[in-house]
Amino acid sequence: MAESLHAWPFFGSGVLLFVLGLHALVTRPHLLIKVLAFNVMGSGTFMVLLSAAARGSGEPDPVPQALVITGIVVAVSATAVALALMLRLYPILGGAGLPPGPPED
Amino acid sequence: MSIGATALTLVPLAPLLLALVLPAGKGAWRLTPLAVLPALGAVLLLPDATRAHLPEVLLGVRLALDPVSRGFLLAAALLWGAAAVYARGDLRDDPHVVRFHVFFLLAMAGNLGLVVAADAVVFYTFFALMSLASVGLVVHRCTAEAWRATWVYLGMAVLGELCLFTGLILQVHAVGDPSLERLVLEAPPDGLAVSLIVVGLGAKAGMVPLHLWLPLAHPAAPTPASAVLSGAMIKAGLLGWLYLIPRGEAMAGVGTWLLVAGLAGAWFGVLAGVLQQRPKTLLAYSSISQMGLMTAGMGLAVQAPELGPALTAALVFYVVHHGLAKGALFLGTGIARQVSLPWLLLGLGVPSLALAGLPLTSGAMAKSLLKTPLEATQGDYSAVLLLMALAAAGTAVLMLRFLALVLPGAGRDGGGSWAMRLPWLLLALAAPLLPWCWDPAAAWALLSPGKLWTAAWPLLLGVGVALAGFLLFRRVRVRVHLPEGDLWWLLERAGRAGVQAVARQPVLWRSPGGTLYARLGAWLVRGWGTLQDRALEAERHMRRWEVLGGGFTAWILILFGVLWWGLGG
Amino acid sequence: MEGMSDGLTWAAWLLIVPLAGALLAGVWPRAGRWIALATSVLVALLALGAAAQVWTQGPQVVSLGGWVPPLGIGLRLDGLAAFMLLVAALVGLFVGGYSLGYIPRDGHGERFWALWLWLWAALNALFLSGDVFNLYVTLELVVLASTALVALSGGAAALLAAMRYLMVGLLGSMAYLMGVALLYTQHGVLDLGLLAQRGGEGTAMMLAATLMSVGLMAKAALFPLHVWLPPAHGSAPAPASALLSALVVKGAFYILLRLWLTVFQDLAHPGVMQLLGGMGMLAVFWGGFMSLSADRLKPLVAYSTVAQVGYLFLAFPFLLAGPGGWHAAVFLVAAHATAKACLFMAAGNLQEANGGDDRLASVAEVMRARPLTSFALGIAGASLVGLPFTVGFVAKWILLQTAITSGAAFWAVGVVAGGLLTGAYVFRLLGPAFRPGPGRSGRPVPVLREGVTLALALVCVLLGFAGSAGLRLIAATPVAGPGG
Amino acid sequence: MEAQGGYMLVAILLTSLAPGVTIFFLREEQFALRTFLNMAGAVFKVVLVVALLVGVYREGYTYRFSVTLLPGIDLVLAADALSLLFASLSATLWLVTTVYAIGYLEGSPRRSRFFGFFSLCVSATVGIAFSGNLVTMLIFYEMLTLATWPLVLHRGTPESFRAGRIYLAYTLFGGSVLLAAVVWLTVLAGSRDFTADGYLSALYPEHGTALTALFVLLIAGFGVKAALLPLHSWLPRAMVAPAPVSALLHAVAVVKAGAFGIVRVVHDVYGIPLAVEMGVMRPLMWLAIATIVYGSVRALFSQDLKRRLAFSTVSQVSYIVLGVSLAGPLGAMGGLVHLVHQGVMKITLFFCAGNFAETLGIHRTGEMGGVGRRMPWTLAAFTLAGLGMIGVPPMAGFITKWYLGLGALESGQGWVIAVLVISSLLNAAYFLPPILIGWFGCPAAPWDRERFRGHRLETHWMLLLPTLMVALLALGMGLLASAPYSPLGWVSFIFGVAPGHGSEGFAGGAGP
Repeated sequence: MAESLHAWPFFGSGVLLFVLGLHALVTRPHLLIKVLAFNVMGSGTFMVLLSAAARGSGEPDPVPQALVITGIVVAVSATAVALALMLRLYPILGGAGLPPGPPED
Repeated sequence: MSIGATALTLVPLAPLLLALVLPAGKGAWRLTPLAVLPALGAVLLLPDATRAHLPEVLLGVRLALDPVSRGFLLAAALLWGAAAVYARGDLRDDPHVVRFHVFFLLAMAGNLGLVVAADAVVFYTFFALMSLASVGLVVHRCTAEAWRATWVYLGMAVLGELCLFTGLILQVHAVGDPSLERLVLEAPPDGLAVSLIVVGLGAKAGMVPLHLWLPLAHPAAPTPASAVLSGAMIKAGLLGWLYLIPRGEAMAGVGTWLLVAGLAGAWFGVLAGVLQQRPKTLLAYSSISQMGLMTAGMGLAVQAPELGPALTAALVFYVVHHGLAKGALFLGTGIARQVSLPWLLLGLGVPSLALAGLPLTSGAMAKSLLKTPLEATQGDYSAVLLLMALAAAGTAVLMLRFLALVLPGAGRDGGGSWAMRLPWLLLALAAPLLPWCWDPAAAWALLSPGKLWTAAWPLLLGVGVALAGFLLFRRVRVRVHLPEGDLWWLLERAGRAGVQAVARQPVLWRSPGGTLYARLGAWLVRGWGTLQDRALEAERHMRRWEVLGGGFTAWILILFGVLWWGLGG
Repeated sequence: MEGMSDGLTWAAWLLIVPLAGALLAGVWPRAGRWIALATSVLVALLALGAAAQVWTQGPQVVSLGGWVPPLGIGLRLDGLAAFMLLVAALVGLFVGGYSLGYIPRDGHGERFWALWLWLWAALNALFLSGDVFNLYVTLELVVLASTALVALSGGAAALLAAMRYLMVGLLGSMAYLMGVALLYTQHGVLDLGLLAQRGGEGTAMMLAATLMSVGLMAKAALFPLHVWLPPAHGSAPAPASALLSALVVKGAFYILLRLWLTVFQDLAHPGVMQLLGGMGMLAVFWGGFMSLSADRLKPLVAYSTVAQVGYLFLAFPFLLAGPGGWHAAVFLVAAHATAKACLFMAAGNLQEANGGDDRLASVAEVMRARPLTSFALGIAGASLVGLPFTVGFVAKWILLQTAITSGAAFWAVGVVAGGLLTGAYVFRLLGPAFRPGPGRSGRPVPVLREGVTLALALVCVLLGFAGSAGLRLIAATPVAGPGG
Repeated sequence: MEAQGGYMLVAILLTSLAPGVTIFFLREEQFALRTFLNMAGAVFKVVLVVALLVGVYREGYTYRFSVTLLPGIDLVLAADALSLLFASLSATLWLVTTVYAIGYLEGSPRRSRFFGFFSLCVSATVGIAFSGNLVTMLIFYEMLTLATWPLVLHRGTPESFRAGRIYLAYTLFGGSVLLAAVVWLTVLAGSRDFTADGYLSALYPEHGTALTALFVLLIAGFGVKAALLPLHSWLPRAMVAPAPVSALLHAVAVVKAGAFGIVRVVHDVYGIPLAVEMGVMRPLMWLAIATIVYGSVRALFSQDLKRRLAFSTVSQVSYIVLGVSLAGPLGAMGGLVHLVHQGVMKITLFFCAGNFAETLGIHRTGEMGGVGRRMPWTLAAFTLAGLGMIGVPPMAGFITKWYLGLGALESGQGWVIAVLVISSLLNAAYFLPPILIGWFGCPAAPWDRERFRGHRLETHWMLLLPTLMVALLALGMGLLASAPYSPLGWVSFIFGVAPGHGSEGFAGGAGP
């Protein structure tokens, strides 16, 4: 766990964001909200990762920064794919919301 | 293989091979009488103790000719030959003549083969061949009567075979060798095995109460078949007993059993036969009676080993005598309507009186041979002797009744061909001639007054009883009639009634298992369907995002919980 | 001990070649098929070479650019990785050949080639990655490529399935990444080997293990998180379905296994391992039951993947059974990958011949007239059931043997019963092909495709004789904790 | 004993495997090529088997071939006297059945598929025969299941599908049980070649419970195909298949494979001494007895001819198990020799039933009245085989019963003969009436379907010739039982005793 006290807000809010994102991803039928929720989850995770940079007492660890940057790139590509899919689905569904009820295969 | 062995092998092989080629040629069935020639040749030409060994056939086939089998072979060969010649005339116009002859030859092969068998397995093999092939003879006419007789015959034959099989295998295992020579000497006095052998062969030998098939099968079968059934085939049982029943103290019980059953059969055959309407049925009962006497002789031989050789010799002669005489009677009965009275009197009268033990005939000699050892020994056999003599009187009554049934039906000459008449008359002639051919010295000895009287008084008694009975029943006009197959008639009725009684009670025969099974099946099918529906519903439910997310979260909690709990926090 | 080597080794080439192929095919879609063909042959040879190297010299660790962990990126080529690479190469080769006859020569379908090679590169990277963050990246790459492949056919069902797949995939990835973050917070390193040395049983480790495991379970479609799989695999183009079912779900499983073999080895106590195995068994029965209830060919085959993935999770209870207990499940990966790819390829042939309709009742008619495909279907089905003369039999044998050796015979009962269930749905699929009446060959299907399908089926048979070699390769995996 | 080239064994497998696989891809109308492939494979297989027979008998060779499947687990093909007994049965009957099937299916659709699976089926059977260890046997055993299933379905009617489903359910279940058992056994004792007197005695009594459980599982696994009592009901249902398939199921391959497996397990895995010590032979014997009696009773009450024959198989195959469970050489000889005898007799009966159905449309025993006038040769064959089943000498069945009886006495369980007697009685009760009404009865109604009326022969020669050949074989095997290459002679060779009661002395002997 983050030993330094000043990392705690990052860690805590990161976890909170993750849970919030998870909740939205699961419960909201609108696809755009789902995509955004995924990004919120991502941000939460990144914040937890960043809090790890404060390990120990010396210089901040640079590795998490690198990881987060890579993560953001990956998240952006994923978001792009998701949005592209959403756009393709838009005319089919007549909107960006998933139809109510259990989907058929 | 030596010439003798080859010849011995040919005895059963000749009819067997002929049976196989018979369906091929159109008139080949006419060759049937020739099939007995190897047997006759063997009887006349082969020395005693001729042996044949075919190690690769079956479990190793051994054949042998000894004095006992020679006598049996003689009777069988003559009778089968005569019947075969007779059949040429009798079945000339039968549409199934070839079929008849195939089965006839197969049965002949079985009968001749079992006589020369020197090995229990071979004996059993030929015995089975004979029993099963003669089914074809019994059923030949395909009438309702024939079918009924066939089923009874078949059932008893199969039961008999199985008893014999079991008895044989027990004895063979105990001795360690199926050779008949060793079996008769070394077979242990195993009560179960011997009983099975007695019963198994008894079914063939018409031992009371295993005789049920005889009175049904004989009238149903064509005449030549009845002749060999009654004259030759039932003797196979006796031969088997001679070979397979161990002798000695330990077997006294079995001997007594045979003696009692034999005497009972001798008397029962007479009583039941007298009450018959059809001559062939009557002859069948007569065979039961005569076999009863032989069975009694067998019982004595078992009971008293010291009498064994003499009694065996007597039984062999009895077999020849009865076989030929009974054959003549059957053949004669078959053409009674086509020959005139004098011929009938000669051809039926002589053999029937011979059966009754008329002096100067083979019957007298047979009975004398059977009694002499009993009289000569120390044991007290007077009761047995008396019963035997009375049975002879009974036979006389029976034979008179037979003649009374047949003679009025005499027709006019010209109908029956010589092919039928000749074998009949030759067999009939055997009755007076046989003693002189067999053992002239013994035949001479029978001419002493004492012997003549011994032979004659039962006959006279019988004639007297018969006359009395005839007069009585003429006066009273009561017709006493015993159904053919006596006990079987009862059994059949009882069986039918039982089946009907069961059939009226569906509860007894409709298995509850069936409906239970069907219900279970339906329940399973329904259950499976419900399960499938539920599962599909659940699967659809799981596809909802909320459920998926819930599951995801739940998993995280569960897994963490298990880790926490497992590692003690 | 693991050998260290620098420079561009087999492992590096295994990443570079498909990536280069993907780029080329993306730039020049017209030549996609030929680029893909050349690439797949090359990658297959490289995978063989890599396996041979492990076989002869033992496990390798490659440091890209000479940077060693914890700073550099390490590629780890050990028996397990080499085995997975070989499986991927084998399936890839055949799917490639099949796709030559499947992907039309013009139109946007040709994007398939680039996507496929990209997926392949990502998978190879996944198998070779030696640190947890790189594994995350490769996971994401795999998800994105797979999503695109699912969506390739463009229908509403396919797009919806792709969307759902993407969302679940991303959800899993996020959970995994959260686990990575926790691990880094705890240990400050990402390399698997170093993490394994640090070990630890603390709450953070437990949380990390939980998040990463559940995330990967969702990606591996373990019951009850499997619901995205049947629509996705059922509506993708046949070669894509084959790849997804044969390889992609195995990628997630591979990481999960890797993690429990290394990072979480101290946490692998019987309770949690049995739980995972139990969930696997549940998946076997649920998937089998759903497969049995399916009335269309591709969902049937897809649900069968749900069931077969369940078997793989027996690796976890077997981890504790003794040295090399988990090998059985890894070998099963090969068996299932070949059989399942073959089944999807055959299903593609039949569906296309039948005019896109894959209802079992009408597909049967086509099966009667297409002996090559039907034969392949039969052999692959037999392999799935674990009937002899197929690799499936050998896999099932090892699985049972491990179960019995480990003294946990109830897993053996589960394996046998699951096999019966598999038999039920496979023969339910094959049975109607024997109905009387004339067959209907339907629309033309390139002979190449039918031939490749049958060839892969024959590979299922040939691999049946590769059991010893396969196990020996898998055994060349250094494992310190349980299962080593 | 030196091990000879195992390539012979592979070649024997290939003689049916290669034609089989090729035939699948032949077009329906390539009749001549298909027939040539079938016949060439069948003849070649017989020739190879004869070569092996001579090699084993005269020179005392053993043949072995092995491939490693998994570490410590080999696929082993080996030819010993016992495997050759089964292999020669299968090879010979396959040849005959091929001829019959070509005649039977003339003009019917989907013959390439049929003959393809047909050949695979025989390959699997020969594989079972030559299996050198349990793993190999399991592999071929399962392959047999797969290859037979399409044949059961072949007619494509709803009944055949139902039969196929049930067949598959039973055999897959049996296969799974067997798989579990074999794996377990391998874990316990390793994968070892079959050896006379088994290889498990070292594990007893330490693993006594496991060995007993394993025995039960193995018997259950093989018992499904051998149609032992609670696992038998697939067999009567499978009789909806065409006659050559029934022949294959009942005589050549499937039930035989099960029975052969049981023989192998008892003799060459456990070994008689161990099995007796474990006390598992008595229950096995009771199981066999129950099956024998049950099968016969059900046969008696079945009016459909093929169904009756099927239940008769249920009963007769258990003779083999009974012989084995008697735990003595004579009983085992009786059981083993019945492996061959039952096969030849039952195939005769099924061929006859097929001839009746194909020629006259007779399916029920009641319709057989007077058939002897129309089809005397077929009925003669039926008669011979039926009598053999009852155990009437000199047919092959008698030899079996004789040895079983001696075996029962030898092992001090003479009461078993009562079972033989009851079974024979029941056999007689259900075989003799059809035979009798066939010869002497009259047709109750005109036959459904008169084919081959004007032909010189009573039916198609390809149906008649194989029928007569197997009937003569059944006769010959009994009649010449003590000849060297007869089944009894071969079984005696396996047990190292002289066949029959030859002049060298009688094997049974007055034992201690």
